[in-house]
Amino acid sequence: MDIDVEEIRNHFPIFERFRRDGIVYLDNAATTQKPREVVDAITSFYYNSNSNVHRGVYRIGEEATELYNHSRENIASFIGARSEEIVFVRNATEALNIAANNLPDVVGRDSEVIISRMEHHSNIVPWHLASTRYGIRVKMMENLPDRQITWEDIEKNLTKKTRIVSLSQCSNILGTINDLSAIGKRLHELGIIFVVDAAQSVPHMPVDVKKLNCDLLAFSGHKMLGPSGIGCLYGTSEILENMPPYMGGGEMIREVYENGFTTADVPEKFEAGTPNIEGAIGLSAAVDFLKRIGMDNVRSHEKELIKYTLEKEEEYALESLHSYGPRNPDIRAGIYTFQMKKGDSGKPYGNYVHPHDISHLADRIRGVEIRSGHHCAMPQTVALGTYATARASFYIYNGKEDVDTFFDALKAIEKKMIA
Amino acid sequence: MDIDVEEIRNHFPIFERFRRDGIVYLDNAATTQKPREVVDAITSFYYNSNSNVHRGVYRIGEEATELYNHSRENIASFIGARSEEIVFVRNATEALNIAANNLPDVVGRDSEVIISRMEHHSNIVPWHLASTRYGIRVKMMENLPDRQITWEDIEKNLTKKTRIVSLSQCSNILGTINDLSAIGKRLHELGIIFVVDAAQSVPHMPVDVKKLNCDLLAFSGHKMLGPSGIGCLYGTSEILENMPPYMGGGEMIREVYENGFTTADVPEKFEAGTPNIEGAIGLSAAVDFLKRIGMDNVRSHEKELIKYTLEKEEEYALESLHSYGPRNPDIRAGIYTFQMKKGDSGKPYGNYVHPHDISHLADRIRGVEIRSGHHCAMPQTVALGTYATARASFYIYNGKEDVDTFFDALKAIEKKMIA
Amino acid sequence: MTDDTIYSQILDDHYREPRNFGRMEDPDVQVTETNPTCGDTISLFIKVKDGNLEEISYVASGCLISVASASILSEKATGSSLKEIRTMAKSDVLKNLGLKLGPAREKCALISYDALMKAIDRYNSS
Amino acid sequence: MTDDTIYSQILDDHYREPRNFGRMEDPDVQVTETNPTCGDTISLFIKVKDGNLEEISYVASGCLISVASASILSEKATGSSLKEIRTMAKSDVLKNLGLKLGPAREKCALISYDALMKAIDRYNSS
Ligand SMILES: Cc1ncc(COP(=O)(O)O)c(C=O)c1O
Ligand SMILES: Cc1ncc(COP(=O)(O)O)c(C=O)c1O
Repeated sequence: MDIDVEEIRNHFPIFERFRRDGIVYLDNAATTQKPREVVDAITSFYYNSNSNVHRGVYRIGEEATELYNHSRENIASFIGARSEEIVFVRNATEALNIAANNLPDVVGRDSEVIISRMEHHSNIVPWHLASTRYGIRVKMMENLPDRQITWEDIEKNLTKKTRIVSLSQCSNILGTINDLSAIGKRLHELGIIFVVDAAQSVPHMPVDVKKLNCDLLAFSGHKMLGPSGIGCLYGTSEILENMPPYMGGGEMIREVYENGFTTADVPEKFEAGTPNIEGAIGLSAAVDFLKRIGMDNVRSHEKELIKYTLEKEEEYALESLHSYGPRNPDIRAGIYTFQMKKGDSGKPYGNYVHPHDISHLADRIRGVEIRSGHHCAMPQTVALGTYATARASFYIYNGKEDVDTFFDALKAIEKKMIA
Repeated sequence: MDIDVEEIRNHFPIFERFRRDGIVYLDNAATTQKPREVVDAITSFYYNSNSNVHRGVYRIGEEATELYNHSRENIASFIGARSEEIVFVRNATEALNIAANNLPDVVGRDSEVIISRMEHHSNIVPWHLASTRYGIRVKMMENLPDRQITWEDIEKNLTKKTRIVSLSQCSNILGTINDLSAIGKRLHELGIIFVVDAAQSVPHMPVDVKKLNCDLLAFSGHKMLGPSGIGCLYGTSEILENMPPYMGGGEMIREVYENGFTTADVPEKFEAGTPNIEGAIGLSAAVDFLKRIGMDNVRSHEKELIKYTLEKEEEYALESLHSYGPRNPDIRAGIYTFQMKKGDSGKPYGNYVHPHDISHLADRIRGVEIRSGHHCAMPQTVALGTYATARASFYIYNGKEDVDTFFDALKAIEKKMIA
Repeated sequence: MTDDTIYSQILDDHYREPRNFGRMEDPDVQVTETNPTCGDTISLFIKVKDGNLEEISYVASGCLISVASASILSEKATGSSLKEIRTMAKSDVLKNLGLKLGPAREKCALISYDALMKAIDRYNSS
Repeated sequence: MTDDTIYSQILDDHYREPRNFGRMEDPDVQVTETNPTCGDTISLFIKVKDGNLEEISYVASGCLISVASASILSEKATGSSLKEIRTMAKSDVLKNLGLKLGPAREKCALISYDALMKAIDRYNSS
C-alpha cells in the first residue's frame, strides 16, 4: 500500500475517541470523518474573514468572496472542470434534483430517461418527481449484481425518445465501478445527455469530467472529508446555460422587476440565496488534503482493502455469510454489502441475523460501526431478494487490521445468533 | 441598554482582528459573526460524533442523530413551534422556494398571490418562477417607505382568487417592522394562506409563530450567529402534510419502487439527501446563545441603537445625506439605509457619492464595513428612485461608539467627494 | 459485558420464542406497517370481543428489537380493553424493553406499537 | 494613507473629469450593460471607420471605479483598430487602474470593458 494509515489517522482528531472507545468506523460510504485541516479552514474563516460573499466591497467581504471563489476553482480543477462549470449545492441529491427538474425543458417533455436499478434513491426519485411534474418517462434498466453496466444494458432500453441517461459511476451498495467514458462517448454520438452520479466515485478515485464524456455530474462534500451541507453539480457551460433556473432569490438574478426577472450568469444562476460559504471553503480544504495523498493512491489503497476483504471472507468461510458485488477488485470499490442467513423458516430466530442486529452487535461486541438497511437503494436491494443488508465501507484511514476486526465480529455474531 | 456589548464581544474571536485592524462591522443584515460557542459546537461534533444521521444504529450514528434531533427541537421551541413543524433547508431563500413551488398544487393553479414591494428578491423571484411553472398570478402591492404594511394595502389587492399572501416581517432595506399578527388573523378568516419571510425578524426580536398566525415562515441561520448553509422552513403540520415533496432522494422517502415512491413523514419529506448536520447543530448553539441574552434584550438594544442613529443623523446634519425608513424606533429595526446626493447633474462627480464608493471609502477611511447595492430588493430600491443605496445594520455586538465612528466616516466622505 | 449479555435475557427469550407469532384467520382488523429506516414490515392482526382485545398475532421480518418488542406488547395487550391499550404511551413500550435505545432503534421497537394503535383506531372507526 | 490618497491621483482625476462622457448622435452600435452586483448600468456608444474605433462615448451611473475605468478605457481605445482592441485582456484594464481591487469591485472596473467588447462583436456581426 502506498498509504501510511497511521500517519493519516493523526490528522483526524476523532481517532482519539476511536482509540479510547475501541471504535472501528466502517461507514464511509454514508459519510467520512474530517481531518483537522478541514475544520481549521472553517474555523479560520469564522475567526478572520466571516462575511457574506459576492456583494461586500469592504475588506472582509472581499476576503470572503476571494476564499469562496478560490474554493470553487480548486474543486473544479480537482475533477478537470472550469470554475464556471461548478454549481455549489447542498449535496449530490440536490444536484440530481436540479438535473431532473430542469432538463425536461431542455430536451422536451415527451422525452425518456434511462436509469439503472443499482441507482441510489437520489438518482431515482428526482426523475419520478420530474415525471409527475413534467410528464417525462422514466425507464429503469436491469443490471446484474456482480457485473458492470454495459452498453448492451442501455441499448435494450433505447428508443427514439431517449434523451437522457443517468447512471452512477460507482454503486453505493454493490461497489461496482462502472466504466462510463465509453458509454458517455456513444451517448453523445446519439445526442443523448449523460448525467453521472459521482457521489461514490469522486471521493475514492481520480475523476475527470472531460474523460467521462458527461454533461452533468453530482457529488457531495461530506463523503470526501468535507463538511456536510455542501456538494457540487458539474455541468458543461452549454447545458447550464440552456437550463432554466431552479430556485429564485438573491444572488441568482441580474435584475428583478414587479413582473419578472433576468438571471445572473452561470453558475450563480443556480445558487439562490446566501450559499454555504464555509462549506465551500471546507470542501476545498478537503480537496487539498486528498490531492496531497493523490487520488491514485486513494484508489489503490481501497482496492487493496477490498481484495483483502474478499480473501478474508473465503478464509473465514462463515456458514451464514452472503456478500454481493463483483469479485474482481479492479472494478470494485471499498464497499462490502452482505447478509447473514442460513435457511428460511417462518420465525426469525436462528436462521438469519437481521442487518440491524448485525450492525448493533458488531458495534457492541467489537466496536465495528457499519450500516444496515436498504442503503437508499431499495430497487437494487429488492432485486437482491431482501429488504435490508449490512454494509462495511472503507476510506483512507482504514487498514487491514480493521478488516480483521470486522470478520472477527461477524464470526462472533454468527456464533451468538445462528442456531 | 440591557446588553453589555464589551462582554458579548469577548465571545467572538473575530473581534481580535477587528480590534487589531480597526474594523467596525456593520453589515449584520447580510450576515452575522459567529461566537466561539457556535464554532465549538461544530468542532466538537466533528471530533467526537461525526457520522450520518437517521440510519446508523451504531453508537456515533445514534449520537449524531440525537444531536440533530435535539437541534431541531431546540430551534423549533425558540419560535414557539413543535419539532415536526421545522424543515431544515439551506437558507430562507430555499424555504421560500419550497413554499412558492409547492403551494400552487395545494391552493390551485389559477390562484393569486400577493407580495409587497418591500420584499427581498427571495420573496419575489420564487413566486415569479411558480408563475412561469404553474400559472399562478403574482401581485406586488405598493407600500410606503416610511410606514408599516397595513391591512388596507392588502385589501386593495384582494380578489376572490387570492389564496396566498407572502410578506416580510421586517424589511432588510427600510428596517420596517410589520405588525403581522393582526394581518395573519384576518387572512385566516378569509381562508388565505399566510407566508412570512422572517429572515430579518427571527434574529432580532422575539418571534412566536402561533401569535403571528402564519402558515409558513422562513429564516436563515447565518443571520443569527449560526453557520451558513442552514435555515428553516416552519410550517403547520396541516400545510406541510398537504404539500407535495420538493426534492427527491434519500431520507425523504418511505419506499421506492421501479415506478414510483412513497414519502416519509414530515418534516423528513422535505429533506432529501444528507442534511447539513453540523449546520443544524451550530444553529442550535446560536439559539442557545441568543436565549441566554434574551430576545427582548436583543430587540431593545437594537432599538436603542437605531434611535441613537437617527439622533446622530440630525446632529450631524450632513448636506448630502438622505436616509429611508420609518423614523419611529418602535417599528424600526437596526437597519439604516441611505444615499449621499446633493443635486443631479449629468456627470457623477461632486453631486453624489455612489454607494459602492461610500462603502469602499468608509472601510478605508474609518474601518466601517457597510453594504452597498440594491440589497436584493430592487423593486423597493427603484421605488426609492435609485438603483443602489448604502446600508448599515446592527447586532448585539455593536455599540453607540460604532454609530459615532460611522457618522464620522460619512462626514469625511462628504468632505472628500461632494463639491 | 460479554458477547452474550448485550441484549437482556428477556429480549433474547422473546426473540427466540416470540409469543403470538403467526397469521390469523378472519381477523377483525389487519394492519401492515413499514419502518422507513430499513423497509422492515410487520403485519398485525387483532380480534376484538366486547371492547376487549381477544386475540392478537403478527408476522414480522424485523430485527431482534422489533420482534421482541412485538412479542412483549402482544402479551401485555391480550385481554385488555381497547380503551386501556389506547392510553399506552410510547415510553411505556420502551420501558418494557429494559434497554436504552438510540433514535434509529427506537423506531424498530415502536413499529408494533404503531401498528396496534392503527388497528384499534381502524376498528373503532369501522 | 490619508483620506485623500485612497484612490490614485489618476483615478480621482478621471472620475472628476471623465473623458468622452456623454451620449452620441447616430452611433454605429449602442450597448447597455448592467452590473448584477449593484444594478449599475453603462450605456456605451461607438462609431467605427475603416476598422478603427473612430469615436467612443458613454453615460454611466456608476461608482468612481467604473466611471474612471470607462474614461481610461475610452482614451486608450480611441483610434485603435477593432481587432487590436479585441485582444485586450481584462487584466490589462485592471492594470491600467493601478489599484488592487477585490472581486466585487473588479466587476465595477470591467463593466465598460464588457460593454465595449460586446459593441465590437455586435458591429462585426452586423
Ligand atoms: C428580508 C430577507 N429575506 C430573505 C433573505 C434571504 O436570506 P438568505 O440569503 O439567507 O436565503 C434576506 C437576506 O438577505 C432578507 O434580508
Ligand atoms: C451513489 C450515491 N448517490 C447519491 C448519494 C446521495 O448523497 P447525499 O445524501 O450526500 O445527497 C449517495 C449517498 O448516500 C450515494 O451513495
